[in-house]
Amino acid sequence: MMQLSQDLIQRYHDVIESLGPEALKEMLQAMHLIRAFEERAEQLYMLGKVHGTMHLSIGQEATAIGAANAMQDGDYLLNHHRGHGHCMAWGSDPNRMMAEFMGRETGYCRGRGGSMHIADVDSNNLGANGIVAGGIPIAVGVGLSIKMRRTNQVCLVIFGDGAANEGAFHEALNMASIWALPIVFLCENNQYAMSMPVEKAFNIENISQRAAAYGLPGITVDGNDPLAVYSAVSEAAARARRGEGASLVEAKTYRYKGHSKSDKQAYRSREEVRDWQDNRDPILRFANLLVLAGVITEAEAATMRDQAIATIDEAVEFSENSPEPSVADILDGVYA
Amino acid sequence: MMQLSQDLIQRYHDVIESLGPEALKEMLQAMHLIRAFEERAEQLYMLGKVHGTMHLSIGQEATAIGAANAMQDGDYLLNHHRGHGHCMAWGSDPNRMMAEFMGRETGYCRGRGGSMHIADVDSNNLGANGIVAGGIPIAVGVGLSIKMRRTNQVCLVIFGDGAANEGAFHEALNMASIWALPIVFLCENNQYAMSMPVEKAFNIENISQRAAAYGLPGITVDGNDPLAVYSAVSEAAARARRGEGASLVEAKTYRYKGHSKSDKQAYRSREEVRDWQDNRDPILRFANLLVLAGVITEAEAATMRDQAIATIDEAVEFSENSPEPSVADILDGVYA
Amino acid sequence: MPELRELTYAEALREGLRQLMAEDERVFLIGEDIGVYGGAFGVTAGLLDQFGAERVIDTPISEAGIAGACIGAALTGMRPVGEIQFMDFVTLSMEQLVLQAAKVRFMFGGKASVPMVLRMPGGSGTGAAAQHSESLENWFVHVPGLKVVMPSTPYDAKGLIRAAVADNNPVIFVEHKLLYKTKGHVPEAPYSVPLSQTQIVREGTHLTVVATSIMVSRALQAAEQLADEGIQLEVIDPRTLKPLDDAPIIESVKKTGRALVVHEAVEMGGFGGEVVARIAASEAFDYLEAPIRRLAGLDIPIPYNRELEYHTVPQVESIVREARKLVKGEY
Amino acid sequence: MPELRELTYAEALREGLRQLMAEDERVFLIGEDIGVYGGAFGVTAGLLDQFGAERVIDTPISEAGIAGACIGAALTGMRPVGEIQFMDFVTLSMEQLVLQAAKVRFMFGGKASVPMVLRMPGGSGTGAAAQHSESLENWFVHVPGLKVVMPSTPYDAKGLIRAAVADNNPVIFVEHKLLYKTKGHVPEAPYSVPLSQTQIVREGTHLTVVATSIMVSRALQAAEQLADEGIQLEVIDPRTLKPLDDAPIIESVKKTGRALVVHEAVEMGGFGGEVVARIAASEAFDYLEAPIRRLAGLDIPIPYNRELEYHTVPQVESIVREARKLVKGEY
Ligand SMILES: Cc1ncc(C[n+]2csc(CCOP(=O)(O)OP(=O)(O)O)c2C)c(N)n1
Ligand SMILES: Cc1ncc(C[n+]2csc(CCOP(=O)(O)OP(=O)(O)O)c2C)c(N)n1
Ligand SMILES: [Mg+2]
Ligand SMILES: [Mg+2]
Repeated sequence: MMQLSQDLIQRYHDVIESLGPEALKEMLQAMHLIRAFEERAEQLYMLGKVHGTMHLSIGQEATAIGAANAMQDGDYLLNHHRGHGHCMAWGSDPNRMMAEFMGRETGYCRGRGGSMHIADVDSNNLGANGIVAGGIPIAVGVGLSIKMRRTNQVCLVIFGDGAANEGAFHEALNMASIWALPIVFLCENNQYAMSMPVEKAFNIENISQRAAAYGLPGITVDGNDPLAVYSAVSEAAARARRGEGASLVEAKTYRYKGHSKSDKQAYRSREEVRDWQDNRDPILRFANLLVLAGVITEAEAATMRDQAIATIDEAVEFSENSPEPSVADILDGVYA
Repeated sequence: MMQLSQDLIQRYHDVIESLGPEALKEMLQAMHLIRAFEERAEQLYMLGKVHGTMHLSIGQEATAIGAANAMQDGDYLLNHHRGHGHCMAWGSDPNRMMAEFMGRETGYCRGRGGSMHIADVDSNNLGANGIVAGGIPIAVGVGLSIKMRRTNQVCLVIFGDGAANEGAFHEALNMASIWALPIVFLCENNQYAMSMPVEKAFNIENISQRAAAYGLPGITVDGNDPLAVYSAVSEAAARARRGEGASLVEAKTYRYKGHSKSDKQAYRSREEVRDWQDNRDPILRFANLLVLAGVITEAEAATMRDQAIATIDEAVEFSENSPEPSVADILDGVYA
Repeated sequence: MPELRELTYAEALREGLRQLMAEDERVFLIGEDIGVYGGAFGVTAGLLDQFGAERVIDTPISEAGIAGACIGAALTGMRPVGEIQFMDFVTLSMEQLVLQAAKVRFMFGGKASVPMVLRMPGGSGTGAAAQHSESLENWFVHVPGLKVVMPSTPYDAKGLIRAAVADNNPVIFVEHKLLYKTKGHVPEAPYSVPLSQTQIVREGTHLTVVATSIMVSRALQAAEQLADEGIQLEVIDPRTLKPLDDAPIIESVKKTGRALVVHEAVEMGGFGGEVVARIAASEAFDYLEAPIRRLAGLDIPIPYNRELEYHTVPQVESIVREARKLVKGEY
Repeated sequence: MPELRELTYAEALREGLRQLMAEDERVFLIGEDIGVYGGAFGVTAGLLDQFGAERVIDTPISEAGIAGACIGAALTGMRPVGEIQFMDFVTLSMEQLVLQAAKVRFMFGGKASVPMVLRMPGGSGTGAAAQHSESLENWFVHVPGLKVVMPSTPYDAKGLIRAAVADNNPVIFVEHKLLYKTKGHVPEAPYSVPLSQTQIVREGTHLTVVATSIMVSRALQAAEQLADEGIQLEVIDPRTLKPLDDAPIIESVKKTGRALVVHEAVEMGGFGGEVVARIAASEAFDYLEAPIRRLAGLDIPIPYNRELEYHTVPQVESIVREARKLVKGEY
C-alpha cells in the first residue's frame, strides 16, 4: 500500500466529514465497478464478443466519481466517447450498460448506440457522444432550458483535453458566460487526445486558463483524486445553482490503456504509463486514504474489487442471455 | 478643427519620424479615398445602380490604413465583409474596385464577387469574405505555407468583434500559436456585430484578452488612431517575421453607417453615433495631428477630400464605361 | 364575397410564430439579430417587445452554438425555433444538426426526442453573391432523422411553421429570400398545414412539373403562358421534402406521361434527382412518354452580377422553354 | 507470366502519397494523428519518419482549422493533402470547404486556385455506429467548384490520389474503411488514373449496375452469382463522382435496357438520384425496358448492433435479389 501523509488527510478533513463514511465507501466501490466493467469490456473485445470500438477510462475513475457525486438528483449529464465511467458514476445499471456494449435489445439504447452512445434519459443522462466536443454546445441548450423552466437544476458536461480545441468549446463557453447559464464544464485532461499530447496541442500550462477568455472562473485540480474533483465540481455546481453561471473545471488525470482498440501507443513510453499506474492510481490512492482516515478497514478494501467483479459477471450473464435486436424492427426509433 | 494636445504629438514623435512626411500624407490621403469610395458606394446604391448589399466602414478608416502601412510588400492580406477600406489601404486600384462593386467585367473579380469578395491575388490580397470569421482558418494555411516555403512573409488577417465568437477563431488562434505561425490577427472591434453590442456578446473587457487562452500576446489599441494601429501591427508583424509567431491586436473603432443597406439601427442611439463622429473621427483627428505636427498645411488638408472625390469620380466613370460580364461566359472560372 | 385577408410570407411566418409563442410557453426563438433588429429579413420584428428577451434570444455569431442550444433545450422539454440568418451559414451547424439532432433519438434506442425547428432563408436573386445564396436543402433530405420543409406561399408558411413546431423531430425549415415580400391569403386563426402532404397546385394534363419554393410561382407563371398555347401543366409542390409524400407525384405522371422537376438548387446532386428516381422506379414508369427532365441551378456558385445571377437559376422563360420541349417531344 | 505485385488499398494510398511527397516539395500532409500514430487507419504510417514533422503535420482536434489550413496553403503555392479522420467529422469543415475552397476561384473571377485534396474514410461495417459511419459524398457532389473522387480498388486508390494531387481544384477524396485491407494489383512505378473517367468493370448484357466504392466489389460478386443463372450484369464504377463522366453509363443502358444504381449512402437525397436522373433524361430513355432502380442505404442512422448494421446497407445478397428482379421483370 502507498504512503499517504496525515497532512493530506487533514486537508481532506472537511470534505470527508461532509460526505460521510457511507458515501465515501460507495464512491470507492463505484470506482472499482467502473474499472471492473472496463477490464471486462476489454476482455470481451479480445474474445471477439463485441464488434466496433471502445474507449476505456481505466485510470480516470476518480474524475467520474468525484464529479457525479458533486451533482444532485435531477441534474443533467452530457459526456463523451470515453464515457463508461461517467455513466456508471451517474448511477447507470451495469446490466443495461453491458447489454448495450454487447449490442443487445435490453441495453440502454436497444443495441443501436453501443459503447460511444450510452444514455439514460430517465436519469437525465443525456448521453455519451462519439463526436469530440459534440455535447458541449448541447449543454448550452440544457442550461438555457433550465433557466427558462426556472428549475434548480445544473448541467454537467464532461469532455477531454482534445475537445477544448474544437470551435464548439469556444462558442459554448462564451454563450454560457454571457447568459450566466447553470453549467459545469468539466475538462478531463488525460494528457493525450488520441496520440496528441497536450504539450503539443496547447501553448498554455492549464486548460482552465481558457475560462478567463470568457469571463468564467476556471480551476485545475488533481483528477486522480476524487475528493479534489468532488470539491471543485461541488463549488462550481453551487455557483451555478445560485444563478451565478458557468465554470470550467479541469481535472488532470491519465488513461492507462490505448486510445481505442487498435492503438500501438507509439506516442508515449511504457515508463510514463507505469509511473502513473504505480504512483498515482486513483483507486489505490483513495482506498489508502479511506483506510488511513478510518472510513474502511483494510479487509473491507480488499473485498471491494471482488464485489465489483461479481456485479460485472452478472451483467455479462444478463447481457449474454438478452436477445439481439430484431432486424424486423430496423426502422424503429428514427422519428418520434 | 478639433484640439489636439502637444502632449499627444510628443507621444507620436517616434512613429511620425520613422514613417516620414510623405508616408503620413499618403496615409491621410488614403483615408480620404476610402471614405470617398464608400460614400459614393452608398450613393450608387441609393440610386439603384448597384444590386446586392454592402458593408460600409466609414469611421473605421484608421484601422485599415494603420494596419496596411505596417505590412511589407509580399505580405498577405485576408479580410472580411466590411473590407473596402482594407483593400484600398492594401493598394487596390479604385477603378477596379468600383468596377467590381458595380458588377463589371473589369472589376477585380470580373463582376462575379461584388462588394463582399474583392480580392487582388496579384498583390497577395487573398480577399474579403462574406462569412464571418471565414478568413481566419485560411490564415493558418497561409502561415504554414510561409513557414514551409521559408520566405519572410507575414499574413495579416482582419475580422470583426463578432467573428471572435465563431469557433473558427478559436481553432485558428490555437493552431497559429502551437506552430508559431507568422500571422497578425487583427480584430476590428467596431462595437457591434450587426445589432449585437460587444457588451452583450462578450463577458470580458477587451477581446485581446482572449490571446492569453492560446499563449499569444494580445493588445488593444485605439482603432481610430492610425498611428496606434500602425505601431501595434508593426510590432506584431516584426515578431512574426522574427519567427516568434502570431499575435492578436484589437483595434477599437466605430462604424457610422448601418450594418448593411437595410439597417434601422434601433440597437443604438443617434447620440452615440454623433459622439463618435464629432469627437473621434479618425480622419479629422489624423488631419489635425499632421497639421499640428507640421507635416501638412491646413490648406493641403483642405484639398485632400476633393482630390479623393475626383479619383472616385474617375472610378465611377471607368466602371460605367466598362462592360457587364457576358452571359455566354457564365460557366467560366469555376474550375482551374 | 368578403375580401380575403392578405399577408406577406414574412408576416405570415411572424403571425404563426406569435400565435405559437402565445399558446405555448415552451416555444422560444433563438438566433442572430432576431431581437431588436427583427431578423435580417424582418421575420421576427416586434416579437422581442411582445415576449421579452428570454424568449427571443439574440446570440453571438456562433452557428454551431445556436444549433446546440436548440438541441439541448429540445431534449429537456422546450420547443426551440432557431434561426440561421442565411442558409449558407448552416454549413457551420452541420455537425450538431446531422450527428446530434438527427441521430440522438435513434442512437438512444428511441428514448429521446428533439422537437426543434431551424429556420433559414435560402436562394439567390438579391445580389448577395456566392456566400449568401445557397440552396442546400438536399443535404438535409439525405439525413435520416431530419425533416425538411420548404413553403412556397404565405399560407403554407404560416401553416407549416405551426406543424413544424408541433412535430417532435428536428425540422429544417427552408424559407426563400425572394418570397418574404410576396403576398397571399392567410387566415388569422391558427391552422396547420400537415407535414409530408404534397399539394397539386394546378391541374393539367400534358406535363407534371414538380417545383419547390420560389419555383412554384415561376412554374405557375410558366403554366399560364403555356396555357395560351394549349399546353396544360400540372404543377405540384411537395412542400415537405422529407419525408416526401410522393404518391401524388407518381399519380400525376401516370396521368400526364411526362415530368419536369424544377428547383433553384444546383442540379447536380440535388433534390431533383430524388424526385426523378422516385418516378423512374415507380409504376409511373410504364406511362412515361418522354424522358424525365430536371431544370435547376447551373453547376456554378451564384454570381454577383445581376444578369449572371438571373441566368444561373430557372426563370419563367426557361421553365416555359423546357416544358414546351418536353411536351412537344423536341428534346 | 510474372506474378502481379499486390498491395492493400491503404498501402496503395501510402505509396501514392510517398511518391508524390518525394517528387514535389509542395506536397504535405495534415490531419489528426497522422504522424506517429500513422492515421486512424494506418494510411500514413511511416511517412513522418521519412518526411519529418513539417510535412506530416499532426493537428489538434480542429476540423475547420484543418480545412482552412489546406485552403490557405493551397492558395499560396503549396499542395496540401488533408485528412479528416472519419468522414463524419467533415460536418465540422463544411463552411471552409463549401463557402471557401469551392467558391474562392469563381468569386475571385477565376484568379485564384485551391489545389488541395481532403481525404476521408466513409462507410459502415466496423461497428462504429451512427457518428462514425457516414457516407456523405453526395453533399459534395452538390457543390460547384469541388471534385469528388471515390476509389474502389487499390489500383485506383494509388492512381487517383496522384491525379487528385495534380489537379488544381479542391478534391474530396472519399475512402472506405472496409476497403483499406482489401488487396489488389498495384504497380510500383507512379501512375495516374485520370479524374472523371468512368470505368466499365465488368461487361454484361442484361442490366447496367452503377456502383461506387465498396459496392463495386459487392456488385461484382453479385454478378458472379447471377452469371450462374445466365444473367449478365454490366458493372460500372464512376470512380469520380464529380465531374461525372456519364457517357459510358448512358451507353451501357442503351445496350442493356436496364439500370440499377447501388451505393452505401442513404438512398434518399443520395448520389443514386443523380445517376438515375442522368439516365432518365438521356437518349437511353428510349431503350429502357424496366424502371430504373436504386439500391442504397436505409433511411436510418447506422446502428451499432452488427446484424442491424449489416442490414442497413446493400450486401451481395440484396444486390443479387434486386438485379434478378429487374432482369426478370418481377418488380
Ligand atoms: C470531431 C471529432 N474529431 C475527431 C474524432 C476522433 N477522435 C475520437 S476521440 C479522439 C481524441 C479525443 O481526445 P480527448 O478529447 O482528449 O479525449 P480522450 O480520448 O483523451 O478521453 C479523437 C481524435 C472524433 N470522434 N470527433
Ligand atoms: C458565419 C456568418 N454568420 C452570420 C453572418 C451574417 N453577418 C454578416 S456580418 C455580421 C456581423 C459581423 O460583425 P463583426 O464581426 O463585428 O463585423 P462588422 O460587421 O461589425 O464589421 C453578421 C451577423 C455571416 N456573414 N456569416
Ligand atoms: Mg484526452
Ligand atoms: Mg463589429
